[in-house]
Amino acid sequence: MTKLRTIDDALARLTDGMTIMVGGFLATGCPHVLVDEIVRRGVRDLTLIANDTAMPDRGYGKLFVSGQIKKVICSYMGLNPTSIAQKLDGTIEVELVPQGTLAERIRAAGSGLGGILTPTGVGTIVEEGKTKVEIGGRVYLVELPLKADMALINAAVADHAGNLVYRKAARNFNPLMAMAADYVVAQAAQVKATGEIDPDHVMTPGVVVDAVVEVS
Amino acid sequence: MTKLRTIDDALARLTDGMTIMVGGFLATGCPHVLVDEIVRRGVRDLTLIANDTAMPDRGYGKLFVSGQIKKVICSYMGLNPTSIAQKLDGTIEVELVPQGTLAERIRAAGSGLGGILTPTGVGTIVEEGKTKVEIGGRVYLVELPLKADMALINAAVADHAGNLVYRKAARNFNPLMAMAADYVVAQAAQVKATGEIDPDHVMTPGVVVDAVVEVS
Amino acid sequence: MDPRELIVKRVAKELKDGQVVNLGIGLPTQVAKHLPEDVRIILQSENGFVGLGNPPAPGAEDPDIVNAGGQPVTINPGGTFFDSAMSFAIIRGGHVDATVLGGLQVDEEGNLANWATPGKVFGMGGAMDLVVGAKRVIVAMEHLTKDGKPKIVKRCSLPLTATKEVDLLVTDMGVIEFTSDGPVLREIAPGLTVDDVVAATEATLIVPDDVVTMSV
Amino acid sequence: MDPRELIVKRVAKELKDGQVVNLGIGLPTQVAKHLPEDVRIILQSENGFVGLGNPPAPGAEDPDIVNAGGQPVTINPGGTFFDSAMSFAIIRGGHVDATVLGGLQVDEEGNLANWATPGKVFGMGGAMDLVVGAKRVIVAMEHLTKDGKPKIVKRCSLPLTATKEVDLLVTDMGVIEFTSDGPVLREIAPGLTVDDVVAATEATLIVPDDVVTMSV
Repeated sequence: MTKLRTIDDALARLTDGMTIMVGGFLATGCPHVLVDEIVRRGVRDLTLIANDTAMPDRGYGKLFVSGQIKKVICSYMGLNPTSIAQKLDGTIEVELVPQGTLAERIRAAGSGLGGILTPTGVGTIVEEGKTKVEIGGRVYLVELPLKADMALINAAVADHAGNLVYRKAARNFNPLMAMAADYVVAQAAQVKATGEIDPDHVMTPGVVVDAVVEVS
Repeated sequence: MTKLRTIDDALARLTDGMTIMVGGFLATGCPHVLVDEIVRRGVRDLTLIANDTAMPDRGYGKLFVSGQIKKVICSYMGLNPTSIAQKLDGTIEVELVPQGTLAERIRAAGSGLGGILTPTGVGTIVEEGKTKVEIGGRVYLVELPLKADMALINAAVADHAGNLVYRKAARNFNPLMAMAADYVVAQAAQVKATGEIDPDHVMTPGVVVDAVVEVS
Repeated sequence: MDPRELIVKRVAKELKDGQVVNLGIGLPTQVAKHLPEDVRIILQSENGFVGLGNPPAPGAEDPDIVNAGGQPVTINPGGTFFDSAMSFAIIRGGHVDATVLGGLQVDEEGNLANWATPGKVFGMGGAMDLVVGAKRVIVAMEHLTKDGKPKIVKRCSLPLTATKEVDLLVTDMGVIEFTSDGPVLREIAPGLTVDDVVAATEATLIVPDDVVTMSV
Repeated sequence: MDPRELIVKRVAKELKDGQVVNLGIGLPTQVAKHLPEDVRIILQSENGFVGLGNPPAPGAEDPDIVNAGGQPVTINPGGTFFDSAMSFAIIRGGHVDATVLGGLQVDEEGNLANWATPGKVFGMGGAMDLVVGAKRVIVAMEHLTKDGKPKIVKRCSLPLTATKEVDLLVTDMGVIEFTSDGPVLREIAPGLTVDDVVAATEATLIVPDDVVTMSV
């Protein structure tokens, strides 16, 4: 049994209106080939969960230029003028989340937690509309899980069982997102036979991955 | 600068009444040499945070036989009759925590979270005395962080910068505990020069580790 | 057929090819030996890996590869190791398709008690997380206690593991499915009548017209 | 001396050998170049590693080794990569000794605003987590805005990054320490008088008798 799929197969489930998570940090570690295919397919009204909006010509940043995003949940959009313009003119809805909170909210969804308590954002606009709890004299915000219909992951190495290994700073949000979506597609530059990756070196267990796409 | 220490140096801070975390799962992945040294030193009234109480003659299980434990926070004590007898006769205080909740509470402490919301334990004796919150129609318990004065960690490989690599199922609670204590001591079977471990293979960043003890 | 063998063989038929399964210590562990030839499951072990394999040949044990009961096992190709937080993220996060656990009592509401008897409260280990987190909870237990008392009761009197989470109960007398209407008797053991099973059950069972004989 | 160089050199004196430090994008990044010879710090980069090194030689860039601003960097021996949850566990969990960040406004209470101006709310990135989580928060900014208005105010009017977390403020006019009594003027820039600094500051500064001249 292999999880290796063609890109067409792997993205066949993607439809208008879905919530997608895409790994990367200013597009480093972004699954570029999968994103380009989303642009080609032209699905619309996507909600994007990503660390940032990247740059207009790089990775998931292209999805703003192509007009496929309805809403973005991210920590930063300062390097993508298109995303900023779309926020200002109301084309897209934006939820800004502190980066560490974004990581924990995604992790919470993947881990079956109902949420986490964080001191980040207390006393700022981030706390608006959120439950606050005081524990031991310190105030925390209750931050809720973020999950997606589909996660698009960038791995350096995969095996046929879906096990993933990331490379250097391209790891970032990828392992968290791979746990937090109903359907998980990973692009990998190298696909090995099952058993060829040292079980101690696997960073995302294959059991959470649905499809692997080999990219050159 | 090296974090390599003699075992005497590394454990010099250990005093009566401290709260210690010890890695391991039924003593697999337990830092046996460090625990034996604790027995030799005879410090008393320790609060032990560990997955279980192991067996009377193995790892942190020995600390019950030696009478050094005042309180244990763990998920299971069924294989250590000494710990059970001490619970029943009131010699030790016991806080039983579901294993997944134990992992998350330790992780929360190491991650600066004020706690986590988990569905585990709702409707059981685990919920006694805890805050419950309902989110989206599901009830969760607020579980609070667990931190320690000292964490005792078992690594397979370390470097002089304190970076740690664990081996197979000996990983378990070790990486979590290494983040959650004021002072972190790791025993390692092999200590490499700084830079000799692939930065992608490090499982605990050396920046959280205070002392490495080489054991044979 | 030995009553316990009947249980184990019947449970084995519930598992589907490719599923991620966690088998509890004891009787449930035996299920792995009785899978149909064309069914390969991926075993999750809460001490920190997926891909649990058969016990090693004598002399080939690796002390760092043990199951959650501490017994030496192996890891299959494609298996991976991880820490306890990831292990329970997989469990609590819904990434385990099914768990098979033993039981002391199951009641009409699908509540399960399987970790403590009066005066013997020595730890739930990972059971509470497994029952809450696994997509499907299968309880494998004998229908009556050793002294002939019902274990399927109106209301559990023993400390609960979780509430309303049991999906299927397989005993040596029958198979009971928990539905929103209550427990439904689906199958009875060879040689027994429906009345035999109802008489041995304190909980009120829903008995449809099409109860069949358990086949293994 | 160029005002920005003065700031950077003065901040550099605050960092101690062996500390784990996160430097914000822009001015703070320059601090690394001005450390005393005997001080080596370990740089944390919120996109997922510790041990951030110098920019690579032209042509030697690795697209997977970039800083939080997306610029190519290197990793020093002993550095390690990790995912975004671990990155912010290190930050929020108090494992970063100091962070140096730019500022738009700092007020009497030690509140910081550094991520948004009216109509330009494009994301806080990791700043909120860093300010809440780092053991010591050092703000490096010019004393006045480009059009000569005070940036050290009674009460921040811009969206806050965090409340009451600033420990030290280094500007081109002086050094201000935030104490439980309020902001204390500790040092003034060469060629200025205390009155010059007080006049350029909207917040009420505590001025002790022993204000000294900044030396870099």
